[in-house]
Parts: sequence; structure tokens; C-alpha cells
Amino acid sequence: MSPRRATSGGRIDRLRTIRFTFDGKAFTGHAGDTLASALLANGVTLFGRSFKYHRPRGVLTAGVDEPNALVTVLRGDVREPNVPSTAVEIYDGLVAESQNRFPSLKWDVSAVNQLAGKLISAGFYYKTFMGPAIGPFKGTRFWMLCEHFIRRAAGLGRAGRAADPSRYERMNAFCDVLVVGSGPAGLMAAAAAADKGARVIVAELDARLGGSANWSGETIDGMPAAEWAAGLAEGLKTHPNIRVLPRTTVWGFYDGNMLAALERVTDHKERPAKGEPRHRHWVIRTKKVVLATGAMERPLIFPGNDRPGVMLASAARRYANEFGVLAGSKVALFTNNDNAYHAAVALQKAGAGIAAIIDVRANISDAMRNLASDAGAQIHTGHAVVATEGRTAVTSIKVQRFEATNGGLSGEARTIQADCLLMSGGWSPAIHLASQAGAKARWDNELQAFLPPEPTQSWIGAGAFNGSFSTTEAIAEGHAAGLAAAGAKAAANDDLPVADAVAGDPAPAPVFEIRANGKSFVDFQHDVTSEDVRLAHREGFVSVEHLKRYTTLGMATDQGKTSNIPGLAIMAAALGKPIPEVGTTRFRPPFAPVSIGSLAAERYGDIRPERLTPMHDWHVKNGASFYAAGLWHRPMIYGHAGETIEQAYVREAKATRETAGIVDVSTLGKIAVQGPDAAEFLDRVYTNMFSTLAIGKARYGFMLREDGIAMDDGTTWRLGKNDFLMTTTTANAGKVMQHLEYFLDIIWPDLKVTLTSVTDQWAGAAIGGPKARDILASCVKGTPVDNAALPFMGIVHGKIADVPVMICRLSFSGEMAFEVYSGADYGTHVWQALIDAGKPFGLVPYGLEALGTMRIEKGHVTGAEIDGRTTARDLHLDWMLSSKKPFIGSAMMDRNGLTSSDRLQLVGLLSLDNRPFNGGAHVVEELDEQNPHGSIGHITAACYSPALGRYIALALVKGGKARHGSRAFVSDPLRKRFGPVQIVSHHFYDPEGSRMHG
Amino acid sequence: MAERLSPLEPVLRPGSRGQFENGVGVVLSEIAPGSIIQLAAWPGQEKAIIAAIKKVTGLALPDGAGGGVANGQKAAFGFAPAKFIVVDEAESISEALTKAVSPEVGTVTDLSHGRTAIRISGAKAAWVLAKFFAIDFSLVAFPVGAGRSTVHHDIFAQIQRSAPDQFDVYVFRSFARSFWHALCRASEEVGYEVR
Amino acid sequence: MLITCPYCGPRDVSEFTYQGDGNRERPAPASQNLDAWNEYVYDRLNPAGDHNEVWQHSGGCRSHLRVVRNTLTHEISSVVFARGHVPHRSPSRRGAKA
Amino acid sequence: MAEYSALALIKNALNGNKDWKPAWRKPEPKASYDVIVIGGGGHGLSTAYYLAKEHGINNVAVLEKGYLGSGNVGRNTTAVRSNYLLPANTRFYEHSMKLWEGLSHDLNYNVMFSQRGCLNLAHTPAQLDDFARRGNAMRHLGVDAELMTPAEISRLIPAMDVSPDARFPIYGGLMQPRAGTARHDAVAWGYARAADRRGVDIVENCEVTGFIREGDRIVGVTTTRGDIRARKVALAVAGSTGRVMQLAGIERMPIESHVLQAFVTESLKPFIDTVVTFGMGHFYMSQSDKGGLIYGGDLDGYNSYAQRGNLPIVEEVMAEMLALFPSLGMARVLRSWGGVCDMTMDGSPIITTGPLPGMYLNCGWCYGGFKATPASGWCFAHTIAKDEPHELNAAFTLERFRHGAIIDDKGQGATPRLH
Repeated sequence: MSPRRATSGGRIDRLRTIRFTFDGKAFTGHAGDTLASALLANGVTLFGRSFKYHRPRGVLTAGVDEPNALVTVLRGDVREPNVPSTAVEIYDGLVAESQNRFPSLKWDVSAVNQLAGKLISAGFYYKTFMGPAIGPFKGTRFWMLCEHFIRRAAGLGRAGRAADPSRYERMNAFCDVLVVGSGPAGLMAAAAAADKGARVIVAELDARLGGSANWSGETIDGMPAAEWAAGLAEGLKTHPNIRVLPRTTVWGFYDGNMLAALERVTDHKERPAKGEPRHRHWVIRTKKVVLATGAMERPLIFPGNDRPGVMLASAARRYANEFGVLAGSKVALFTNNDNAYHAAVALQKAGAGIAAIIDVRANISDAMRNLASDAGAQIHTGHAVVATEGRTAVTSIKVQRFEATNGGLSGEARTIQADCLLMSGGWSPAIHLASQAGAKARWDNELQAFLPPEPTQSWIGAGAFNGSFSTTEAIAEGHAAGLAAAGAKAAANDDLPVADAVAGDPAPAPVFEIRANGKSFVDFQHDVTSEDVRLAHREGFVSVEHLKRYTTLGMATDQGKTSNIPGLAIMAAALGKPIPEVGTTRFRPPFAPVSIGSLAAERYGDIRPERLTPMHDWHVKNGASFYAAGLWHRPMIYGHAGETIEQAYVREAKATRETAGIVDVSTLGKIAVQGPDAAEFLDRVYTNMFSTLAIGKARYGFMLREDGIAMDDGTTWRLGKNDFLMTTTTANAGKVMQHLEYFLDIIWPDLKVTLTSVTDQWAGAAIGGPKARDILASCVKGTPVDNAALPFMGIVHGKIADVPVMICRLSFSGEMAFEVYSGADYGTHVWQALIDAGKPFGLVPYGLEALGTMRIEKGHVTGAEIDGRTTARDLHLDWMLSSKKPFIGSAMMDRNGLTSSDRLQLVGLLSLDNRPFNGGAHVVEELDEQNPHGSIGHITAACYSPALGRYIALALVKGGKARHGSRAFVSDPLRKRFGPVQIVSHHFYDPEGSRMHG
Repeated sequence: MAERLSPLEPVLRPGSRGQFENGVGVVLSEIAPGSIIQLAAWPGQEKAIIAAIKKVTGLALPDGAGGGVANGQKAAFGFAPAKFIVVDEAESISEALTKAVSPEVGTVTDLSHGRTAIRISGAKAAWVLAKFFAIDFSLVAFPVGAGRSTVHHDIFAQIQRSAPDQFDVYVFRSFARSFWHALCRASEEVGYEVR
Repeated sequence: MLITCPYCGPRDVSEFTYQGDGNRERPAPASQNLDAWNEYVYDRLNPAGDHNEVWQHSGGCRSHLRVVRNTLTHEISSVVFARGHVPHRSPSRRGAKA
Repeated sequence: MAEYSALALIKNALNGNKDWKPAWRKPEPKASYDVIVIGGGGHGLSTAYYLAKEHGINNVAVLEKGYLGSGNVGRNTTAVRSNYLLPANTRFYEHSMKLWEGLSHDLNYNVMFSQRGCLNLAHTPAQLDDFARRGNAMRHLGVDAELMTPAEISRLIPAMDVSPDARFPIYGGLMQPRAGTARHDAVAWGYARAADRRGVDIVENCEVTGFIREGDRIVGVTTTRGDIRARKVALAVAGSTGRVMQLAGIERMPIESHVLQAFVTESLKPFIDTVVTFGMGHFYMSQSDKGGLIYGGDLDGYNSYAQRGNLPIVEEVMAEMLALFPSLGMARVLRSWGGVCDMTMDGSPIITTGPLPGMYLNCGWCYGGFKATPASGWCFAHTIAKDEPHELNAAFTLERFRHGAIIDDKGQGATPRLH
């Protein structure tokens, strides 16, 4: 039998034994145990080491508020660090490790930090480590040296490098009422709302519904509260209107009554079922929320309050009643309120001996005296604990007479033998979600607690969340909240369950700290002591935010759930102000730490979808390697065995210029612009005229932003009187669509135009080169493709391989070229037909590299030049700016900042040292490799030009055209490429366009 | 004419997968209709468009945002103000619709190749779709026949509920394969069959 | 945050694109008044409180909407189509006959 | 002996830490000052400090509506870098970098400036070229920058997925070795203490409710703690610029206020030793000395003064984080918070005299405010003291928009949420 397992009781399954290891040692527990309860049952007291002083620490709580007992859970190589052992359900084969200790939990060398105590008090690092002002350690060096060691000493658990193999999912949910918490208040609320027809979701962060009913030891409707709750929970699970989510933490209250919750679907299992996510990220949009999140007990602040074996009274009660585990065999309790008396009874019933109850209050009620006597406990009223003894577990405590009104200690310190000290410093309602929703909490002096604010969003509170700490109140408030959330009202004669419990006074004595010699911890995990809080006060860090930031109080993984109020109270005492005047911090999401995987959800491993062209599989089969172009995959080259990228694109470009090449242009943005006002609309959005374009013809168009800067370009085809097909660059397709929609909806709503994205409707293949027309002629049926039928910028309709196609003669490569469009589902069919037809002519498929090469040779601009800073004039496209009409950007494009002579303008560069250029290299007038300076511009795109037989580039250079013919230097210190260049026109190749006009 | 090639062709493999041992939660298939046509009405011309749809397809669209109708071979639904999608097994209803809609009434845009239609049916269809789309799939909020326009990150979708447990999802063709993979993966938990 | 699109109903903010200050007035297309253009292109009202904004339901029906939203609380008090379209009735509960 | 030093620590430790002085006084505001700086954030405090230190103007009050440093200086992701594309920005941020390098000594306050480098990842060859353009632009202005190969990146950040099979494989990156991080709160406190020691009055919980005018001229402010007059009134209230300018009757500005979220994980042992940014989205991350991974992404994307974020950006940021670091799925986000940014029409700041007589304006910091803190205060102090800008901030005017002399590092135009 485990040393601390009670012989009976608890809601664990004693017939099922579960095996696990902690720090390599094998243990057993029972189904229903948490790691903390199972280890406690095995007599383990030492769970971890604190952050700064590496002090030994045990378990403080039984839930999500745990600051001390953090572990790393391992599944193979995969590590989950910093998990509170109080929230880990054990399963067969669980492997857990303690953290922040070296070489072992028991013997941790960094515990030496404790000796430095006062030297490393709050904020000490701001006052030192600056290092010398001169010498080799000047500047930031000395600090960075110190930082190296500080970083290694700090941190808690270690994250692994192995990819997380888990699956995560998001779930979008809608309901009428979301009930957060399933204690008596939550259960009642859910049942009441669902019975009125509301769609209800109940979220409970523990595995078991019932909340405090599972451990209160009270009686409801004549049965043990836990059984009553289990019965009610069973009813909810089968209720058609209710979805019950156990193991689900509602962690975020966002705008519009949208709440985020984390469901731990498989963490408690040895392995997930097929397809089952580890975590499910619920996003719940609800009309009403019932907040029944309960309250959390606070510790008391006194010297030695962090020693393993010092625990919250409610946690010990929970371990006893819910898990059948004794926090100690000889238990002392220290309290400022009535709650500890119930805990004493629970522990005594479970088999522990109660050594004493130390109560700071001078007077307590008869009811409490009776409870103490039931528990066999000696009461020390008007006393306080001033020290604890023991190394890795409490062995005894010291108590002294205490005056609650002024905090004075008197008399001799007495020693009481105990192996466990339970403390209760009052309760703080869990108002986090209400605070996140947007309002400020209010202080209740009676309860010594912050209570929920007036709702700013649509929620209703119930039970301990409201500061209504009795089960009777929880039942009534839960019922009323459920009805109200469903739009109904509670009636006086509603038949409510009756709770039977010894009534206690919910109000604690306003005592937070016992000031005696020794370190008294406020924030256990971050090792913030009460002296640290007072130091912050002395140095003027008195607002609550300064207190937090200066001392790191409340910034640990438990987010100050146990430390915020005591810290505030100590500061208030130092300032001589009431607590609410020091303030409370606003709670922000998440309520408790949330796995990053769950938030990435289905996008973990699938960050963005892939966009594939209709011919994608053909490209793959034919040896293409790909680039990402936005979400698209586009062929870069179709490399042959042994070819470098440069060799491949040079071959492809050369073949295109000599015979013919074909490239997939399906990714170009395509927008159907339809309607009686389509031509007028295009006149307004393009810098040039489209109303004059004949049906069956295409025109190159250029667009500016409102501020006169170049936005995008492309050809637009007039397919009918009211029917245009606009093409955009691949990168700007979405942006241009939104731009056009904005103008149509907001600025020109009177225009009758429909805009539709038809990018995916059409497969596009551009075939160009001296043989392109012959190839087309050999495979196109139903239309001639000669100069007369299909002049430059003409459009014809015909068939290829029995498939209807639309062919436009236009050219990006500078060759005679044609874009062949077909329905996307026929894309591969048409492409293959063109490839087959081209075979006798020497047609080659080419990728983006060759496309880029040919466009550089022609001096065509793309995104590298239309970079959001250049104007039409900078790119020598001023001929596109119609003076006959206003268009978007026309009013702003002539501002002097956009027309000044020192702007960067498009030029061509020839390499004079026969070495390649790199995109992003700069251009200078005087070369200085050691100390590069005097940039006059930069290279936007570079290639080896097979047509010119040399390395060339496009560049944006100050002065632009004026420099044609002059020499300069490429200066690329990042890649150590320097050398002479000649600045030339950007039209490197066939400037008259005779090849494409042919 | 040549066979149309679906973007799902290499990845759509019939059979049951995932946790299907206790029955499949959803059935996934591609509908591959002959025509997917978008119609848009100028202000005040909605009724005329609805009438044209009725004339060409026989489908009587109900009034109201997102209203729609589906009968197995044909379907139509509103997806935006004064905009509708008409779906037909037959390939070339676009011409008939173009004839029926004059430029004074509105526009007709053929999207038959531009959208891929994926059908998800079964008891867990709404559960699986809710993993992707932040819309309320309950029958009350999303009645049979109705259409919705929504998005899963980069993937824009129009969804019609064609039966109480059946949804037809229209996605951009270029995204269809990615979406199909995601849909299959999301269905593993409930067990799925591809038909 | 949820925005209730007059056509699509309440939807997540992630379905919408913000198009900014809805109080801006575009000068006449041919206007050469650079002050007016400057104000239209670059200047914004930026109130702490209710703000008239333009949003596009880009992940839905793609309509542009005029939204009144409080920049301190994110509460939305009004949403209408930007395009002067007659607001649609919500879908009938009966739905279409299948 | 300097007030703060290792020796002072020991001395005070022996004395029970009883003798430490307040980091700054809590004075009552006087009736008038030479200069009032509105805004007790990083920029306001550094402005006051440099007014005193560089220009001998000590009769200065900094007015803060809440607690000192309650704005963006305490809400950012602590990155410091000068890796800008356009010369006006690069020169300004490099000046800031130089001030950072001596700041802990200058202030006698350890701001923990850690020059651990900032790496921008490139995921396509075109993006790498684009970064090379920027890196070379920096090098031509004497700023450090290097390109890194995927293999080098993998050695620097072993936990990162650099495999060629990644959805967006890493082609390389642009590294600025001198970039890094600093302890954000310490910057505010360090400037506050140093300004205080030079006689500057730092007045917390003092909200400006209006401006006192003589004719057109601003001659003081009304506050929740009474009227205060001054020869010069300087605004450094980024995040609230719209609100404060409204008090001066100026309704329209080339600024939108947007909320930007940031996140921190639970403390972890050292995981990453540099600042890294993802190139196929908007994600940046570093690790604090305490061990938390500090990271963020894009703006929420709409006007807000609420310091409260929404869920879609949270999800987006986490998805991008795991695309780079697939082992962090099991790590947990501990806290999130939101800061309100002044987003300008070109993504660059405004430091200028005016726009009203007697007024000086420092705003529009977009994402870049924290790293700018020293240079912003330094230039603003110059502008206030001399009534004309320093050449480092001469381009950051309000009029630049009208003239088209925009400084648009991202090339996004007048759409503030995209900068």
C-alpha cells in the first residue's frame, strides 16, 4: 500500500493500477489520479526547484494554479515542458521529469544561489553587469558575457528539437449558452438553460465534472455531493441540447462573445486513436456565457511558507476527498478564515492526524470549534506560523502569538511537530474571463477579494465566481443564471436541490503576511519575497504594473493565480493605502497556458495550401523543379541530368529564341470585367484607354495607385462589347481584384460592372519563338493564325485537339508569341497537344528562369521594378499615361517628389568583367571594396543573356537615362562581387520589336 | 471532345479510411457537374435573373440572402447580394443563360472549370466542415438548399446544403487538391469513405 | 470580433478586410486640387470612440460594408452595404424545398 | 561611486537593501516649465533626458497619464535593429543603434542590450535578392549586414526547420549581427532615473485634458493635476496621437491607430540565441533572458485604442511559429498583450516642429518605436531645442506626404495596416 493513500474514499478507480516513472523511478497510481496525487500517495514531497534560488519545492495546489510542481512530460524524444503535475492525468507508461535542477532534483548545485539572497533581490540585474566603459569589455560585451550564464541558469523546462508528431485541430462552434465550469453552479446553469431549449456547451477544465462537489464532502439532496454531481452530469451528457466538454479550459474571452477553449483530447491516453487530435482548439461564438469558474484559495505569506509539505488547505481537502490521498500523516493548519476547519475534518476522516489549527483570528465561531473538535485538532487562536523546519519536507513548525489588527508578534515561539502544513489565506474568485471581456474588477472589503465587474459583454456569473462561496448559493445562482441566459426567469417555487453543510463565515480576517525573520514567498515560482515587494516600494515601483514588472511577481507560468492578491496587499500596506487604490492588473488571454500546437491547429504542418496549375502534374513528370510564387508552385527550370540552373535556363531561352518555347502562364491573375460600363470602368482604372479597344483585340494596360505610384500591369482582352478579360501579374492578382472591387462599390457604385475572379477558369500556355506560329498552324483547327487573321494583339477562337481555345497574340519574351487559353480541365490536354505538335519543330518547355531571362533582355518590368515605390516615369512607361482622361492616380502622380530628377530610374547594365551579377547588388560611381559607399541604385534582376552572349541586368539607378553609355561599378559587398559595368538602355534585345511583330 | 481532367484525379482514391471500423462518419466525393455558372443582377434586376434561372433550369429560387434549391441534377443558390450560382449536370447551360440574361439585366460568367465541387455527406459532415469554416452548420441557421460564401484561410468556398446531412463545397480549382487533402485528414477521426 | 454582414449574417473578423476611414471623400476625378487629394489619400479621422469605417467581406460575399465601430471597445453599432443596396431579409427558416 | 554598480549592490545587500533611493522622484507639477513633454513612455523620457544632457534644458516636465512606461515601451517584443532599406530610415536607426551600444553606461542602468543579431529569412530566390538589396544598402551606409546560407542558419538555430521539403524552404537570410534585444521596461526606467537625476520632473497619473493657447500659439496644457504652462510643448504619445491632437483641434492626421499583439511562452532553457523573422508571413521571435520566447506577427488590422487583440492573429502567429519550429507545438503560450501603434501612410515616423506654433510632434512609430527610442529622443530634443530638425530627422516631416517625398520601406502606399 502506498504510504499516503487512504484506505478508502476518493473518486479514483482502485481496481486499475497505472504504472509511470518520475525522474526515472517507477511508481504506480490509480486510474483517475493526477501525477501530483499519485506521487503524493507514494510519499513524494519534493517535486521541483524554484526559478531563482533553486529552493526545493513540493505541491502547493491541486489544480491549474500550481506554481511549484512543474514537470516535463516525455513521449519518446518529444518534450512537453512546464506542465503542472497537478493537471497531468496519469496513464500507463507516462514518463515525467523534474526541471530546473542539476545534477538531480535532490542535489541541485544552483541551490547555492540562496546564499546570495539579498544580493540578487528584485531588479538587481538593472544595477550591475554594465561592465567597464573602456577596454575589451566595453559597450555591450561584458553584459553579453554575463548574459550567457544568466540565460543558462534561468529558464525552466527544456523544449526539444524533435518535431511534435501530434495532430491539432480547430473547431468552430455556435451555441446559445456557454457554461464555463461544472461545479454545482455550472451544472445547474447548463441543465436549466438546456431545458428551456437553448443550445448549450458546458466546458470543464478537469476530467471529471462536478467541481467542488467532487471534494467538498458535503451532502446534496441527501446524497454525497460527488454522487449528486455525477448524476446531474450524466443527464447533461445525454441531453440533446447539450455538448459537454471535459478536460477543456476556456482561456480567452474575445470581442463579440467569442470564446476560445482548449480541449485536451488525448493527453491522458497512452496513445491517441486514429485521426484523433491531441488538442482541439474550440472557438465558440455564443449568445450568452455563464461564468461559473469558482474561486481559488490564497496562501498566507510567512517565513518558510515555500517548504515542501506546505500546501493550500483546499488542495489537501481535494487530495483527500477526490483522490484518497493524505497530504501528511500529522497535519497542522494555518488560517485566517473558516475554510481550514472543513479541510481539517476532511483529512481527519481520511485518516490523518490533525496536530493543530493555528488561526490568526482571536475569536472563532462555535461551529468552527465543533469542527475542530470533530477533527481532534487543538486550536491556537490569535496565533501565527513564523517558521517551518525540514529540508525536503516539513518536519515541524513554529508558532507565536499574533495580533491581527497590527500584525504584532509576541511571546515565545512554540514548536509543533507536523509533517504537513496546510494554509488558507481566503479566496479569490476566478474572474479572469470577465476581466478579459473588458471591464475592471471591484474590490470587496468584506470578502477581501476582487469580485467580477459589471459585464461589458454578454455574460452572467454564478456561484463562487460571484463571491457566493456556499453550495446553496451556487445552486440557486447557477439555476437562475442558466434560465436568464436562455431568456427565462427563475421562479420562487423552483424546486432546487438542497445542500447540507456546516455554514462557515466566508469573510477572512484581513491578514496576508506574517512579518518575521526569514524569506516569505509571495510568488513561489519566481521566488519573489515580501522583502522584494517592499524593496520595489522603496525604489518607487509602486503601481501594480511596476510592481509586477520590477519584481516579476505574477509573471510565472501560474500567472500569479496564488500571488497577485498577497503581493498587492503587501504593497498596499507599505503605501498605507487600501488595496484597490494600488490597483489590480487586467487579466489577458490566456487564462492558463495554451499549447502553441492547438492554436496553429490544422495549419501545423500545412501552413498554407498549395495552388497548382492545371498542368502541374505534367511539369512534375517532365522534370521541372519548382519555385514558390505566392501560394503557387511554378516551374523554375526543366533541368536535364547534370545541368546547372544557369545551363538549363540558357538552354531553354536559347531554344525559344531559335525555334520555340512554351511556358505555363495559368497563374496570371484573370478578372472577368463584364457589363455595359465595363469599358468606362477600365478607362478609369488603367492609365491608358480601353474604351477604344476593338472586340477581339487585346491591349497592354498599366495601373497606378491613388497616390500615383505604379501598381500593376498586364494585358486586357476585349471578348465582347461588354465583356473584358483582364490579366494581372501573378503576385498582384488578389490585390488588384480588391482594388477594383473597392472602386466599384465605394467610389463608382453607379457603374454596371461585374468583377469575377476567373484565374482558375482558364489554363494558359504561352508559346513563343520563330516557329511558334508554325506549330500553332499545325494543330489549331477552326481558325487561321496567320498575320491577317491573328495580328499582334489579336484574338481568335479555335480548337486544339478537339478542345475550344482562345488564342491571343502577345509577347512577354519578345518573340512572336501566343497565349493559348482553354478551360482549366482541358489544360493538360491542350498543353500536351501543343508539345506533341511542337516536337518536330524543336519546341521546349521553359520555366520562370528562362522567362525572366527573356524579359530582362527585352527590358520588360515585373514586381522587382514595380516595387511599390516606382512611378510610370521611373520605368519609362510615361507613354502609357493618357492625357485625355483622369484615371486612378492621375491627380497625384505629378507631385514634385515623384518627378524629381534624382529618382531611381530603370536602366540596363552590361557586365564588363564577364562575371555574373546578383539581384540586389548596388551600383556606385566609385568602387571602394573596403568601405562601400555612394550607392546610386541597385540591380533588380540579372541573368546571363544567351541572345547577347554576356551577363546583363536591369537596374534602378539615380538619373537613369542620363547615364546611358556611362560606366559605373557593381558593388555587392554581401556577396563580395565588385566590378565595372556599362549603363545602357533597358531594351537590350530587339528594341524595335521586329521579332514579335514579325 | 476530350475528357475533362479534374485536379482531384490523381488523389481521389475510393475506399474507406481513418477510424472507419465502426462505420464511416462521412462520405467524400467529387460531383464534377458539367456547368457552374455565376449570374449577377444589376440593382433592381434580381427578380429578372431569378426568372431567367427558372426559365433555363426550371429551378425556383426562394427569396432571401443565401436562399437556394437543389434537386440532384441541378442546383442554384445566392452567394452574394444579387449574385447566384447555378449548377447543372449538363455542360453548356452557360449559353442558354447568356441568352436569357440581357446586358440590361445582368451578367453571366462561366466558372465550370474554375471551381471544383466536393460533396461531403453523412452524420458527421457538419462536424468535419466546422473544423474549417466558421459558420453555423445547424439546420436552423443553415437550412437545406441554402448557400453560404465563406473562407478557410486562403481557400475561398461556396457551400450549399443539398440535403440535411449533405454539403456541396465549391472551391477554386487551383486549391482543390490541397483542400481535398485537408478534408480527408480532418475526416480520419470519424472514419470516411471516398466515392 | 464578429461583424454582421447584411447578406451573410454574423461572421468572424478574419473573413473581412479593413478598408479604413469611411469619412474620406474622393475629389472629382479631374480635380486638380492637390490639397483635397492630399487629404483624401493621406489624412484620416482616427477617433477614440465610434468610427465610421469601410470593411469588405472579402472572405464571404465580397460586399463592401459601412460599419460604425467603437475603437475603444470594438463594439459594432451599425453595418450596412456600402453600395446602397436594399438590405436583404434573412433567409427563411423553412429554407428551400429540396 | 556610481549609484548603481556591483559594489553598490554588495554594500546595500549587507545593509538589508534599506538604502536604495527611489528610481525617480514623484514631484508635484510646477506651474510652468521651459518644456513640457507629453508622454512618459520611452520616447518622451529619452527626449527629456537628451534635452537636459545635450542641450542643458533641465526645466522640463514629462507628463504621463498613467504609470510611467505604460504604453508601447512596455508592450513590445524588444527587438533593436537598423536593417532598413531606405537611407533616411537606415541612417536614423543606425544612429539609434550607436546610442544603444553605449546606453547602459550612459544611463548607469543596465538595459540589457544584447547584440545577438537579427536574421530575416528568405524563402524564394527573389526574396533573397530583395534582402540583398537591403543588406547592400545598409553596407553602403556603413551598417553591418551579412547574407547567410541555409547551412549557416541551421548551425545558428538548430531547432529551425531548414529542410528543402518545408512548405516554404529557406533559401538564406539577411543577418544584422549588431542587432539584438533589450529589456524594454529597463529602458523606460533607466531614462526616467537618468532624466530625474538631471532635474527633470516626471509626473505620473497626470493626464493632459487640453491645450492652453495664446492666439494660435500653444503655451501650456490643462491636466488632471492642474494647468501647466511652458514655452514649448512636445508630444511623444505614439499610440494616442490621434486623441491628443484632437485636444488641439486637429482631427485629421496621416495616422491610423492599430493594435499589435505580442506573445510570450513559458520560460524555457536557451532555445534560440538570435532574433529571427519569417519571410512568408509576418512572424518574429527572440528569447528573453528569463527564458520566455517573445514573439509577434501582424497587426490585427483595424483602428483600435483598446490594447486588446483578437483571435485570428493569435492563430496566424502560432501557425507561422510552428512552420519554422515544429518542436514548439508542445510549448505553451503564457501571455498575450496588445499595444496601440501609430501607423503612418508610409510606415515611417514623424519628428517635427509644429504643426501648431509652440508645439513639437513626435509620432507615427508604426512597429519601429522601441528600437528608435534613443535616436527619437535625441533628434526630438534637438528639434525642440533648436527649433529645427537635425539632419537625421529632416525627412520625417508631416508635409512629405503632400509632396510625394514619402519614405515607404515596404512599398505599400497609403494603407497603414500593410506597413
